[in-house]
Amino acid sequence: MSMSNELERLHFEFTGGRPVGPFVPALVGVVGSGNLEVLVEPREDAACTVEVSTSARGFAPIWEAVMEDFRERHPLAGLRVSINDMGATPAVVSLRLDQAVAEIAGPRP
Amino acid sequence: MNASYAECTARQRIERLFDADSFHEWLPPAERLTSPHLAQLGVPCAFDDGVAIGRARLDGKVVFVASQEGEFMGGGVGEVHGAKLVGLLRRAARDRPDAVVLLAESGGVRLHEANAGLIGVSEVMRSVLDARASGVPVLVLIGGKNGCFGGMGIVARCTDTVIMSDIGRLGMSGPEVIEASHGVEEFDSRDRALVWQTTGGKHRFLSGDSDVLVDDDVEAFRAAAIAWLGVQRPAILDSLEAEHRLLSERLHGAPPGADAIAFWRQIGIQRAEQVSELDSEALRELRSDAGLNREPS
Amino acid sequence: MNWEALAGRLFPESHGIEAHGDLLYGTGSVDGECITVLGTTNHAPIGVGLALNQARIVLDTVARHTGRPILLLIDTKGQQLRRRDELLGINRAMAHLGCCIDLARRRGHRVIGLVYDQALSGGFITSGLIANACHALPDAEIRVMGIPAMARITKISEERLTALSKTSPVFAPGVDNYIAMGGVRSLWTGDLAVALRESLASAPTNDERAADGAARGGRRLAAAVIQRVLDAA
Amino acid sequence: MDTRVTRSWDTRATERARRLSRAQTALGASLDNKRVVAEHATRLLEAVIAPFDRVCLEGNNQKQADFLARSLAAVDAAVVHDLHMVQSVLALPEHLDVFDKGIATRLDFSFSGPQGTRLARLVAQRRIQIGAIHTYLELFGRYFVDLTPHVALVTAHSADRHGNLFTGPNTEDTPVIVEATSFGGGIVVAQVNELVETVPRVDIPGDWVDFVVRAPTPALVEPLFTRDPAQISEIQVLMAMMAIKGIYAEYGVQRLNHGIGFDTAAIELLLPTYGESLGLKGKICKHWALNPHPALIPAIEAGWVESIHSFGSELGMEDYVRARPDVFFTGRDGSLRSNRAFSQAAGHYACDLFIGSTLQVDLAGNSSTATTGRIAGFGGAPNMGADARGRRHGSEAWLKAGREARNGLQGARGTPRGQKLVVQMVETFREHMEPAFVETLDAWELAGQAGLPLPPIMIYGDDVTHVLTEEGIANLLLCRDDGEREQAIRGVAGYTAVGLGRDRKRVAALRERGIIRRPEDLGIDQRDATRNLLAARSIRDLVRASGGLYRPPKRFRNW
Repeated sequence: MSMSNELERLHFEFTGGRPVGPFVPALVGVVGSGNLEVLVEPREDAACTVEVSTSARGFAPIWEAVMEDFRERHPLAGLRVSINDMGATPAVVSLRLDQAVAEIAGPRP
Repeated sequence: MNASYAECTARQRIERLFDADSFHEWLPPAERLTSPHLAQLGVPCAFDDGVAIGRARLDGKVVFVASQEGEFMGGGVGEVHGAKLVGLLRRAARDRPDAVVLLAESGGVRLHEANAGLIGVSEVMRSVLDARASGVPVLVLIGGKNGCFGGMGIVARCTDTVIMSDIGRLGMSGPEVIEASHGVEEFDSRDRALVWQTTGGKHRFLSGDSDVLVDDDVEAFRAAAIAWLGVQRPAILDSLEAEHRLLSERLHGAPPGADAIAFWRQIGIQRAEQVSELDSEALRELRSDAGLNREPS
Repeated sequence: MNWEALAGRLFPESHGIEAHGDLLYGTGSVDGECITVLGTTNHAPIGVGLALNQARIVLDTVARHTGRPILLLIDTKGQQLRRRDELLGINRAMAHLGCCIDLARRRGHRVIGLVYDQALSGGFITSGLIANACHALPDAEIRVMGIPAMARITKISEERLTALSKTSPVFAPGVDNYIAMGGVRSLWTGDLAVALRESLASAPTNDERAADGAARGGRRLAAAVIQRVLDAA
Repeated sequence: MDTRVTRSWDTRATERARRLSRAQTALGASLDNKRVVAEHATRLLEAVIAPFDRVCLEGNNQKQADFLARSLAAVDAAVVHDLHMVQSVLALPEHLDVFDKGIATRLDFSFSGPQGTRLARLVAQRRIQIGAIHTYLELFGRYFVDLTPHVALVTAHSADRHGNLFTGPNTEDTPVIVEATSFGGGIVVAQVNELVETVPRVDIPGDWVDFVVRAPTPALVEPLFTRDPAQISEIQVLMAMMAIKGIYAEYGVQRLNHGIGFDTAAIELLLPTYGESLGLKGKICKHWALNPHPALIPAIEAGWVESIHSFGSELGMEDYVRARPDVFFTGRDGSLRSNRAFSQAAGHYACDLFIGSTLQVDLAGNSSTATTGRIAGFGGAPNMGADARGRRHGSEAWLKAGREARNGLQGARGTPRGQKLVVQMVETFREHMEPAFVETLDAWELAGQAGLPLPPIMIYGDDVTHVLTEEGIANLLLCRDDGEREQAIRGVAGYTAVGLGRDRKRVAALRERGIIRRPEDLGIDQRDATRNLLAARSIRDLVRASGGLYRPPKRFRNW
């Protein structure tokens, strides 16, 4: 798990789930050390894609597990998630993902 | 409890400081205008390259705004970041909004983009002066943890009005750089009381380098920005001669060494040794008692 | 190149430039037109005092010699790294110098910067980089910060930074990079008096550096981003 | 039959007298009653210390006898050598310099945080023989059994002509060291910041003290317990909410100790806000054994706290403590009277809960801050984080924990009794993505490296009652076998390899039985866990909350 000098890029894709409906792109979080930013945008098709660019290399299996749980919590279609990460822990990643989905779902019931 | 300005991210500051829902962003994150220089260093980009710009309203007035994110690369100015600021200021010179409000939090040049950052910052400085020359007042708000340093510390002093909280800092070289070059006796960067006495909001307000001192509170920053929105410092020969006199008298009159308390006493501030204990309201009284005030005319 | 040799090549007939410590000032003439010359030597660190001394010379020129061109000779290791200078507001003194040069430019004085030896960011940003145009001698170097200090702050190893400063235009201190990026308008080679005369004749009034950076390929994004902001809905 | 031996029975007294007269001749006229001039400190030590002595050099958690440490490191190693050092903390370089110079060879101690790496190196080079790493109370106990110091070098704030010592807010370990040395036939030397006519109060009686020396510079005191609220993260706020609702409220914890850390500071800062919203004031957190944490000021001011007894003080809290004598233990002079030995005893027997952080937890629940290449020890944690098997008085929390631990067991293990709550609170990943949960603790590898008889474990698994992470709370009291215990730990170990290795079905079953409880099971919505919930978000907020009485040291003042 080294911080060598290339960024690691990961891609995840999910199908199925309920359409998220129209929304204005939203950004949560900040690319600071131990933190990440998450941009959520609508997609024309029904896929749910997640692109990750991170300076903390070698954690692909953990990203995969985090994304699977995110998918379980929010089975959404037509959603594009883009992440710039600077070594955030899985706890912070999951928190930001939930915050981003909350932004586009509008105020809490 | 108040909403701390220092706690907010750059975007939260815009959201809470300007009129509700009045911010319209230009080149938003979805346009992905990121830095072309960081990937080769293994450093992640930010979708807005660390600065949010756009148009908003402040107490109904039209303002062009920029807010730097201090947590991304220390708020350092890179090629895209600098160009967004230059674009905003050139657009202000063209469209003449009621004012430009810069929420600055930056270490100056983004070292990861050295040359591009340096040229960028000097273009920002030039565009601030151009905007002001076209009749548009430019204000700068400084209250983030990283303060406003390097080239941006110079840009801040090229604006019409500087508004700081006592948590904010304004200067050119950070304490670590000075300690690294001249040793801990020159500047002990771990002594935070000393760091804030040297470049903190209270010192800048008492010395006049900051026109306004507010609490670390978004509402206080908003109120001050509204009060000083239209104020302009004419960049004419007389005003620059006056500035020259002030800075020369300060240089030659200041006590030797770098003792802030002695400096405050010398410019007529009472109870100088208690300054670090006092809140911003008490500081305002101290400054006016010493006859140093510059009210928004 | 040392400043006396430079002055001789810039003003072959005669000049009245003197050095007072690290400060250079005086006058020179180009085709009979008198121009104010000011600047620094000995890789001078710019403190509050040196910034104010330069500002004074610019203000005197504006007050007494309307329209007289100003030549800035730049050799500095950047701002002075002292707690006293920070306490006394070196950022304000630097801004003042920049504003004086800006005022001179707006009142018709053509201001030309020439980096003739070394220029570190802090000491150069409000002099050469605020002029109508800034030029450089071929062997001059412009650096944002020394590599050891930069390595400490960016956490990038000195070896990596040294390698980058040979290959990447963003890091290399050679002036050709600054030309490619539009930060420096041109290199003065051969007859410096001719180069000076031509620069006075062709000094731009507004800031074309982003456009130059795009045209020359050293800074491809800046001008495009500025334009996108101007055009954004 | 006469089994008596013929020997003289006062050898300690005669040896002590011999050394005192050696000091008299060595110092001559410059010795004024008990007062030694600073320049002669090393000469004094060479007179009163003999080779192979046990010497207790006061290195505490907060205060250090730094001048005497420097003086000891300066003695002639030909005169004073092969000392056996017994001290709580190795905090200063001088504490190890004495080993480098052969002045000392053997060491029994409790904690060596800042010097851990150098200590490991000196052990590897055979320059130090470690007797054992103790918890504080254990070491203090041995001062009265088999580690009685021959000479004690202690530190106090001031002394009068008779040698009465005023230790001020940081009394810490001084009373127990002086008691053992003075009555054990040894010699007590104290460094002080001031010599005064009358001391504000007598913390150590003069006739227990043999020599007093005014140090050239005030003794070093470290503000160890100050945590800047500005550095508390959203995840730590979430975990603090779980601790308050899932454990403190669940068991009705009224008497507790907090270890040092941002996690515990977050709990302290959530009492007046989140705790208040749950109507818990008066129901939890009334009595504390801990130092005057600045982060506890808002809770004190909001009327949550009835009493605090402290191991030591905290720089900057002096005026606040003086203004709150109802809460703190203070002398007639108004300043704090701390005492590490008594507070450790109180923490063991009179507290129902200990909560602290750690670096590593394994599948049995063993927890340790030991890492390879560093010998650091654990200070008071092994004592505070252990079930008090000698305790007999009941309390709601203690009895409930006891029932949970023994429900359904028979025989000796099923006999009804209480149990202390010991909570290990840790984020699953620390910075640089270091996992907090591991299959094997580094402690095992370190034991081999340093030749220790046992792996240095801070808190044993069978003393840990709850493991709290951002993913949830695992209640180990309810586990009935090692398999359940392992899955309960895996069930809160998040995305670490240990966590990913969970048996999902068994973890789900444990959650059904309430052995694992996630934030949502406690009615906590993660998005409420923001820093706005903190009663203070900066050091300055704490100064305001104290009405200006808290005066933080320079390194914390960013205004």
